[in-house]
Amino acid sequence: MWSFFHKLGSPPWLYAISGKILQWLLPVTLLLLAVGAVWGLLYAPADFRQGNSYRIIFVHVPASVVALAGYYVMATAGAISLIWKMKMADVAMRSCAPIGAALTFLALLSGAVWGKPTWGTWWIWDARVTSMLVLFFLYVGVISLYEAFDNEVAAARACAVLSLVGTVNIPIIYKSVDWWYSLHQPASIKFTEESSMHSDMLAPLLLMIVAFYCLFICSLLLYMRGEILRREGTTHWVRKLLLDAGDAHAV
Amino acid sequence: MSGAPLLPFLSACLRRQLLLAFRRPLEIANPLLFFLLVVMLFPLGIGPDPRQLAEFAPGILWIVALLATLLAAESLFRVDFEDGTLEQLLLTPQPLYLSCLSYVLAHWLLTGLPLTLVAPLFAVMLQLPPPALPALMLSLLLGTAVLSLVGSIGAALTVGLKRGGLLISLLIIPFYVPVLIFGSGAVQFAALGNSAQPQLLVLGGMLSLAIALAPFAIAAGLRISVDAG
Amino acid sequence: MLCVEALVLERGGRLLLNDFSLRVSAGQLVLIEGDNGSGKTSLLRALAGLARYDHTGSIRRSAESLLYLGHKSGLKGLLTPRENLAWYCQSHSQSHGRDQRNADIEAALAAVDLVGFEDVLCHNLSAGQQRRVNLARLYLSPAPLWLLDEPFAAIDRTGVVGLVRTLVQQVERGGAVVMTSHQALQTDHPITRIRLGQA
Amino acid sequence: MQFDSLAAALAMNGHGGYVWSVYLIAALVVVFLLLGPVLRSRRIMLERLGQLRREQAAQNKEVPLASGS
Repeated sequence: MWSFFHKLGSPPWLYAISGKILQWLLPVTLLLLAVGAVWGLLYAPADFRQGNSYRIIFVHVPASVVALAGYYVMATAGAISLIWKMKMADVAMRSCAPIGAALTFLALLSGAVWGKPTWGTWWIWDARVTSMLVLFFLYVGVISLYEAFDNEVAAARACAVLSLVGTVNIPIIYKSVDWWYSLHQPASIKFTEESSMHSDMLAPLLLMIVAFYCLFICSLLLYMRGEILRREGTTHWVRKLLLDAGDAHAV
Repeated sequence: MSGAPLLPFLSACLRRQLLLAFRRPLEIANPLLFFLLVVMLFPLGIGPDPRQLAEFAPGILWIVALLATLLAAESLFRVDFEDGTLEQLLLTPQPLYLSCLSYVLAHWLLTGLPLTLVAPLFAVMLQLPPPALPALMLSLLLGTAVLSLVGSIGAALTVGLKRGGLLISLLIIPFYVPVLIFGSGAVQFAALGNSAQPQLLVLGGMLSLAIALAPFAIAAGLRISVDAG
Repeated sequence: MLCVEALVLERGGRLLLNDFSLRVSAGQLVLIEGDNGSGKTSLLRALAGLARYDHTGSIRRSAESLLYLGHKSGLKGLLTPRENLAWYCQSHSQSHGRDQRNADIEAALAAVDLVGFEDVLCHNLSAGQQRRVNLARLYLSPAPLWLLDEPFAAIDRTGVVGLVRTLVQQVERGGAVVMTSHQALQTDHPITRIRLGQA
Repeated sequence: MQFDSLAAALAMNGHGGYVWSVYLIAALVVVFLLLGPVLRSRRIMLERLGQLRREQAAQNKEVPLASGS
């Protein structure tokens, strides 16, 4: 166990293993996304109340779920970086933020577009959308804090502290936004009524959630590889890797 | 070598902060003046209709209190960082948790508490129904303490940055959301004639959590900032 | 008292120290020399434990408390010298009573030639006087390890002589001093000199 | 298949514009998430490779000079 953990901290090992994982995970992700999208768009039955507009759920919910999970991945990486001072955890944390922000953005946008046919307006202060907006700002905060520091190690530590504060806060924020929404707007149509969802709709939704998780992992690994190369640019193994790749390219 | 007894250290730290603040008495009034100014802007912006003002009053009062606390928190550690007292503080054998707590406590005594005390005045100006006043004061009393604690985390993380300014708002305002919801919720409930006890209890819970955890985050933030500066 | 091994120090992407080792024991007066930008300040900050991110290697201190004087004064301009020093004593765990503390502070201020300025706000003092208030800590500190960054800056000749005597006393009673200085250090006490060059 | 024709699938009883645009945006985000980091790594690799090549060239030039002197 400890040796595995130790290996995780080694850039060359991580670079090599992530390459191997991506080789098969990337096609699997794309396949899952394609199958899920086609299933959701064309084969899942229409909702009896919302008609076809509900098909946005197959993008909106997976994006929201994975965006939220991404924050916890980021905070976990941050905690590891604070406790064990592991450089690769810094790399992972740094890479999570833009992915999470992009997914949150997608969730917000799809929520807004969904609002138009459902409520007749582009923006509704629904509990889920509002929480997503807060989450978006949490991600943007981490990214801007990282950029504001000159010293990269200090930046990573500061962001780790911030994301840990965020992890304590997110459940409180979500609960209070839920309470606030139930107070002001007794929901007539909720976006999602998981309990009453037909299994024909649930299956593609679950598939899409899995696909988005895979997408997150792929993107994270790809970002981390770039970040590793940038940081380890002067080391022997990167020199060798680059020169080999360069030679192969030239031939 | 043993550390000084903790309580005297806490009180010495607090006394020093307050003494420093009272050497610049005008600065204590700044958050209050800010509060008054922004409260004045609302009737100008949304019209003087008393009914409308009364409806918006809980939200307005809470948002302005929130911004006033945030603006004051931004400079909480700035002078100490620049004159080097912060790095000396990190070198003392005292637990940093207590030092941070005393900084925040002083900050709250100088912003949150006065805001709470003058809030009824502004509430009357905004036509808030009188039965809501106790809830307003209690919610501000508890809520501004949470705001000070959480805001100080942002202040600690950004104190060494040259371009801190707006960044702290971006970092901290999302964390202020629950306090705002329950704070203004308490006042709204009371204004409608209901008991605001549940919301006040939630605010109390948030305060306990913040007292327990925030000083650690502040301490970590200060160490990082001194290190990078 | 202080043990540094395999220290690699970087600042702003520049390598300042490579595989630096240092062992300071009780009774040693260590003078760190080097040109501007050779990393003296960064090294002292790292030794004090204030900078932990730009170095790798091990720094171990056996002493619990230390005294660090850096470029920043560490004084509050809005407090008087007496108040500043009282805070210093309180935060550094002297548990003797208030009267004793006041007497100590009086003595320390007298030692740095600031009698009559005890109750003037620090921001009304000149740069040299502020520096001396800062140095008054040397007379109040119980810490065995002193880390001093340019303690003689803005101090006149007679002041320097007195200061050097204080440093030697500290070393002779079993403490240790690690310092940087642009001025020559004139004393009979043996000095360990360490020159930082281009790594 | 829920729809009789391609036109019906595109129209989705009037909701087609919303649904398809969301899926289009999602596709763009997926492309951004996968292609973005790849392009970034590529740029970093090329920069570093150019640097290495220059260093090598400089070394190759130095060697004959050193042996000649």
